[in-house]
Amino acid sequence: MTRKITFMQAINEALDQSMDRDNNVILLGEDIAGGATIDHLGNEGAWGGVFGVTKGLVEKHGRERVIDTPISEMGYMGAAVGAAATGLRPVPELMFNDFIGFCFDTLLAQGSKMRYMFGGKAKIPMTVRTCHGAGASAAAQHSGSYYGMLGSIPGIKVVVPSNPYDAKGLLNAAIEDDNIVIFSEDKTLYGIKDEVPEDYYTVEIGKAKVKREGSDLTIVTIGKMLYVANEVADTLEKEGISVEVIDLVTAAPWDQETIISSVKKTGRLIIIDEANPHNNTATDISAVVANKAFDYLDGPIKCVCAPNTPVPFATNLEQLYLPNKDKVLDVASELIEDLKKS
Amino acid sequence: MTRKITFMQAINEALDQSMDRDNNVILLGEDIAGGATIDHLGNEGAWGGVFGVTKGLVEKHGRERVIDTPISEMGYMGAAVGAAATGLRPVPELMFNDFIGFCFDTLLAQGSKMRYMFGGKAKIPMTVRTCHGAGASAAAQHSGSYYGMLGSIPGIKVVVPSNPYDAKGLLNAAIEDDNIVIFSEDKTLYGIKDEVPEDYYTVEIGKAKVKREGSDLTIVTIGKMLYVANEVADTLEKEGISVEVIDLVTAAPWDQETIISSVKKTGRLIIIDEANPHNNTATDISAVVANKAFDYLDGPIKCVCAPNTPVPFATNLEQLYLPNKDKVLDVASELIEDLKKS
Amino acid sequence: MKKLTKQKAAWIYEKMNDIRNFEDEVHRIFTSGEIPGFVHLYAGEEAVATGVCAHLTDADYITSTHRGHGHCIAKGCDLNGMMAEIYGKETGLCKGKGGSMHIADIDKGMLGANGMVGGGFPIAVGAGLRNQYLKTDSVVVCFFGDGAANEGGFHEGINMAAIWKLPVVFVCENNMFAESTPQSYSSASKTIAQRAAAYDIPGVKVDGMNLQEVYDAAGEAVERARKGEGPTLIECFTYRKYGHFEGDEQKYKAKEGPEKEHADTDCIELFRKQAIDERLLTVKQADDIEEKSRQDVAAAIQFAEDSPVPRPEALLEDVYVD
Amino acid sequence: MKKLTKQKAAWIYEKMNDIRNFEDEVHRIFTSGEIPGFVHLYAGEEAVATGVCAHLTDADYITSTHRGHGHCIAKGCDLNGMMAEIYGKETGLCKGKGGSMHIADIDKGMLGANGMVGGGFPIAVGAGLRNQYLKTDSVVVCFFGDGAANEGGFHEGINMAAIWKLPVVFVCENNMFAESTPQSYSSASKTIAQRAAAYDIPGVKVDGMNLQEVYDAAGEAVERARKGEGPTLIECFTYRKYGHFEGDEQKYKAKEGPEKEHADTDCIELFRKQAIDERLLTVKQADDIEEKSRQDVAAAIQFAEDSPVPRPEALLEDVYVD
Ligand SMILES: Cc1ncc(C[n+]2csc(CCOP(=O)(O)OP(=O)(O)O)c2C)c(N)n1
Ligand SMILES: Cc1ncc(C[n+]2csc(CCOP(=O)(O)OP(=O)(O)O)c2C)c(N)n1
Ligand SMILES: [Mg+2]
Ligand SMILES: [Mg+2]
Repeated sequence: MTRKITFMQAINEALDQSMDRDNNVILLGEDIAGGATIDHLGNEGAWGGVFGVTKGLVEKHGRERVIDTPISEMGYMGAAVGAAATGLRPVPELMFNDFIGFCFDTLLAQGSKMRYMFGGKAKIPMTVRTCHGAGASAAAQHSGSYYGMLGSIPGIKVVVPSNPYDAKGLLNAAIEDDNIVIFSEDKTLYGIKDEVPEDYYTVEIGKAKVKREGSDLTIVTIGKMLYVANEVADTLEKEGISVEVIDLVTAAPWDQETIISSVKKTGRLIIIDEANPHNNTATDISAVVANKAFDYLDGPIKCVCAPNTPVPFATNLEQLYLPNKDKVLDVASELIEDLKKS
Repeated sequence: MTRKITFMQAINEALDQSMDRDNNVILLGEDIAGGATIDHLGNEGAWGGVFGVTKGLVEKHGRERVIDTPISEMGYMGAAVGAAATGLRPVPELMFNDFIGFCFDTLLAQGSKMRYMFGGKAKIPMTVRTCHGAGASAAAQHSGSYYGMLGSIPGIKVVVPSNPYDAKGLLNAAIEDDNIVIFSEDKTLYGIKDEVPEDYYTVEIGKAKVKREGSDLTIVTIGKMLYVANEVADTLEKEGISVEVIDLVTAAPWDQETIISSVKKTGRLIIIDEANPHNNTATDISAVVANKAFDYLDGPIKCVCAPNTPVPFATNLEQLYLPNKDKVLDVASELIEDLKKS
Repeated sequence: MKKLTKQKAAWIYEKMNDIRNFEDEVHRIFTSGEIPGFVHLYAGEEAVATGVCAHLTDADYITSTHRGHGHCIAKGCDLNGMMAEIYGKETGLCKGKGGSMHIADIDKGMLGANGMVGGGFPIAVGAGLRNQYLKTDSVVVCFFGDGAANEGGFHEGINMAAIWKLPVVFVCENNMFAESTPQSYSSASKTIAQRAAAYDIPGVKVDGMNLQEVYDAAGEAVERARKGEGPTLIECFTYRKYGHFEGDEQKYKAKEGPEKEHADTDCIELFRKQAIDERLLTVKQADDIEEKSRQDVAAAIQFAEDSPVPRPEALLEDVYVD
Repeated sequence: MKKLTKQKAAWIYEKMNDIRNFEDEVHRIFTSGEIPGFVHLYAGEEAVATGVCAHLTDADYITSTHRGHGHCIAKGCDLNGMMAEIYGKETGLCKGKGGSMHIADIDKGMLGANGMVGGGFPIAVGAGLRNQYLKTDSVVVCFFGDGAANEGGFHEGINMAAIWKLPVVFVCENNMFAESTPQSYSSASKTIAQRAAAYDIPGVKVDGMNLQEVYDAAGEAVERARKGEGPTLIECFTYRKYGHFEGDEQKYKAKEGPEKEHADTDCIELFRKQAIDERLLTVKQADDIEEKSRQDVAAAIQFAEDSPVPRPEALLEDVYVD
């Protein structure tokens, strides 16, 4: 049975079902239940997270498993590492990925390196839920996109779901995974609805998804950027250009095979990534393709990213900050010039 | 007057002369003087930093200006941001760049964004000295290379000197700069000697240096990787291949003009970067070139980086971890196949 | 207890009213959908910002929090520029690029609201170090919440300020909650003030609804700091009138009992009464201040609404100093 | 004071000797240039690791520091595997990939030495949370230095352990210095133990040269933790025999006065005397333990030297669990 539910509900359902399946799964975070120890609330959560993503979970699974933490990101993120190393399967929430600076060591130098440093004798099965992305007027310290930065750390996996179906399946897969998986949610997608099966299922981590087949141009997207690519593909298709759209799904380690075989077919590549433009996932993809599929390329590889600036507050500037259809069409026109002529 | 001094002495001299020139320059860090408040030492430093880089500075400039801090990286790095925002020109030392996880917020979300968030009304003139690099058997938590990661943050500049002359001139320039500059020292270079002028001078931040001109192949290097490229160039030159070696010098924002014009000339590009292989400076360069100079390329762009692993302790593994001449020759052979035939 | 001068009382009453009116209006406008983003209102806590900042001049610094409007106003930021900033307009204090959580005015010594809980600790220490290094007698006040007191930066910052005897006053606004999480749950210590013992510095808890108590404690701490005797930790027990941010259902707030009584205490009413009783203000003066404040805030709204949005080029400006 | 059993005393004396011999030998070998990297020796502080770990079983966890050899040995790690690890050999506890600063043996409850000062606080809290969640009566001991007590993680970790009453014992090894920086300079508080007041938990300072004092304090804290009564902070006043790391000139150490007296105290000699006086060990037993320990350490060196270096393929292994 499937029904239409929101991206947020899909995430909530994955957490709920994963907790049902495995008693070692616990959630940790600031106000993920809310109202801890408040008499008139009892097991009722006051918040369910700042966006309501974890609403209802404390009522069902109890405060032992849905744990409100003090504002101590290093403390609880590191605690998740310690709990994972000793057998639990914690799912800490970092309210905004922008707060990574308060707990970066626990990921960069502890959790991600333990297995290697300990000669393969540790497992850190933990899933860090967090959110990224501009477009919500949340300003410079609550709107960044750091999945790429996190994905540069060996030992860490990063998934960035673009739709409710993937969100549920990927989160389940992440929680089953024996590695640290960063599950990065675009906060502007929480409200989108789509068909999602009621039952538990997983979506494979590490596989990109070809969302639309095409032969002239490959557009690779991360998370929400899929929707930008779809708009672009619709427009170009009217001009007779056939666009292949690939949702990267896993930002690290990303699926080289799917991307390279697409580029071998189309010869043209655009990558859309909302991160700041340098040393990000888009440039990484570009570099790998420029190395491994160079002979198949009919033109330059184009990255469409945010500019090299913090996220501005004013709505008009924030819209200019984001990659959009026009920016992509702009670079696409350069790539497909020859196609149009013919 | 120049004389041969070590990389370490060059850095020390830059700090000394910058402090002489500007009373607002202060140094902060763990044991950068050493032995604070110990009676029998007085103003004599016990350490001068873990590698001795800051030796002698406290004796000359006093403990008010060469400040030993508690082991509180967030505290003193953030204090440097606060002091810079209010008019000083602090030069905090992060003993190893691997400790960045303890003070990442102060760079990611505070210092780098203040000017933008405050509408241009703040200046954060601070220079973060730190060290990176494998090869000293310092193991997984003291050997990483994170200049690329730091360079992905808008508002931050990153310089990576490869030799004593540049080290002195760049550090002076960094301290004069009104932005946050990360000055990242390869710890395995501290002992190398070269000619360095006695007088104060600066080396321009943002300019790459063509260290050797050539016409067949461009090799771009960061920091110590210059020496690998030189070995490669020597070897290839014997085979009649003319190699242009470019020292990137500034890892962010890096000098697109110099690199692109070299590639336009040679048509072939290898980038050597000791960072882990994904989302690093090498892939960034590759992506920019694959976009802006695609039509000039005669073959794939090759990045030679560390593997996607933490730094191993065992000496033999650590040597395998590092980019070296053979690895570069290996990828070069693919690029220059046609040249050899002709 | 230090008696307030008439002049000080008028200043305080004006700023208290400015804050309250500003926040009530922002609340109204946000509810109508005209302001985007996250907005955290300071209403209810006016006695803290004003009682502390009454001891400061433009040469002194403060660091602030996500709930920063009150600190800004008490530190002398321009109402027009603040309101325009919250609207995301070019005339905003930060050209519209910062928004509510990043209002700053370094010339006024206001080192920025801060979207990062606990972000202000080390910055305040740095400004204190600067004050000491340059041999000024300027001080720094670091405002932070009860929730922020559990961040590592609290510990690092206060310890550093204490070992170096920096002129920093740490002012905890304990409004009983961090978002929906009670202070009694998140802090192992009964009070935040008692944590001063970990740094061998004075720690004091005061009724944050009582302007005079805040004023006295802050006065002593600021004086101590100016004299080079080092930091003080002050905990002000207060409450926020609105939710954590606009949109908060506030299920966690008590509907009766001591918390409710605390919540129902209005620090502005209390101070008005005190000021009139002690003849620091006449009724007429108080009324005039209230009226002028309403007008000033209305004018700020008008200013913000009439202002243009930022130029598109502003997107790429102000990242680096050239 | 809890009287030691003969068996416990023998165990403790053996581990103390193992640590001392191990470290003295590593010192010798390092000086000869056969071991690469950073090595921080535990010699001098044996009473702390052994006095605490004497209360633990394999089901209990510890987190350690950059100065981890002593904790490893006291927690039951294999000397051969440890020495081989320090040599970077394939037979090392971490296959030669970790080195001195990253020795770990999770099966023995040893969650890793840690190259990051303060890195152990949150990990210990996590293991404590696990123990509590799974309703075990296992405990966690978090060893850390006086310098580490100034990291934010100290504050966050202890506060979290305290509010949740986690079975974690925080053991500060105050050896008077962090690298070359004295504790009296870097900490605003006179003692680390007094910081317990910031979390409403017990804090106690003991003579870390006196095995019995450490043993007693740790015994009480571990019992408290096992009973679900929450964390304790223990400060052990100790000293390291060698420099901060191998190669340190140690200019900062006092050449006379109380520090020198403290430095000259040998916890192993003291304990030998106590154990013999109290008839916990005979002279012969003590001598035998010493002799066996020397042999075991010599065998470990032989083992390490005879072992192969890691296979090249090991470089790429153990990054992800497949
Ligand atoms: C580092 C960081 N962690 C978490 C948050 C999310 N957050 C914003 S305000 C807040 C509560 C702060 O509580 P408190 O310090 O008591 O201040 P108050 O809101 O009560 O004024 C939280 C958790 C944040 N902005 N930054
Ligand atoms: C996060 C971090 N900061 C700094 C260092 C460098 N460092 C290694 S050991 C040390 C001193 C630690 O002192 P203490 O905690 O007292 O332990 P001790 O060495 O005295 O046993 C320092 C500063 C580090 N390894 N990690
Ligand atoms: Mg609060
Ligand atoms: Mg110490």
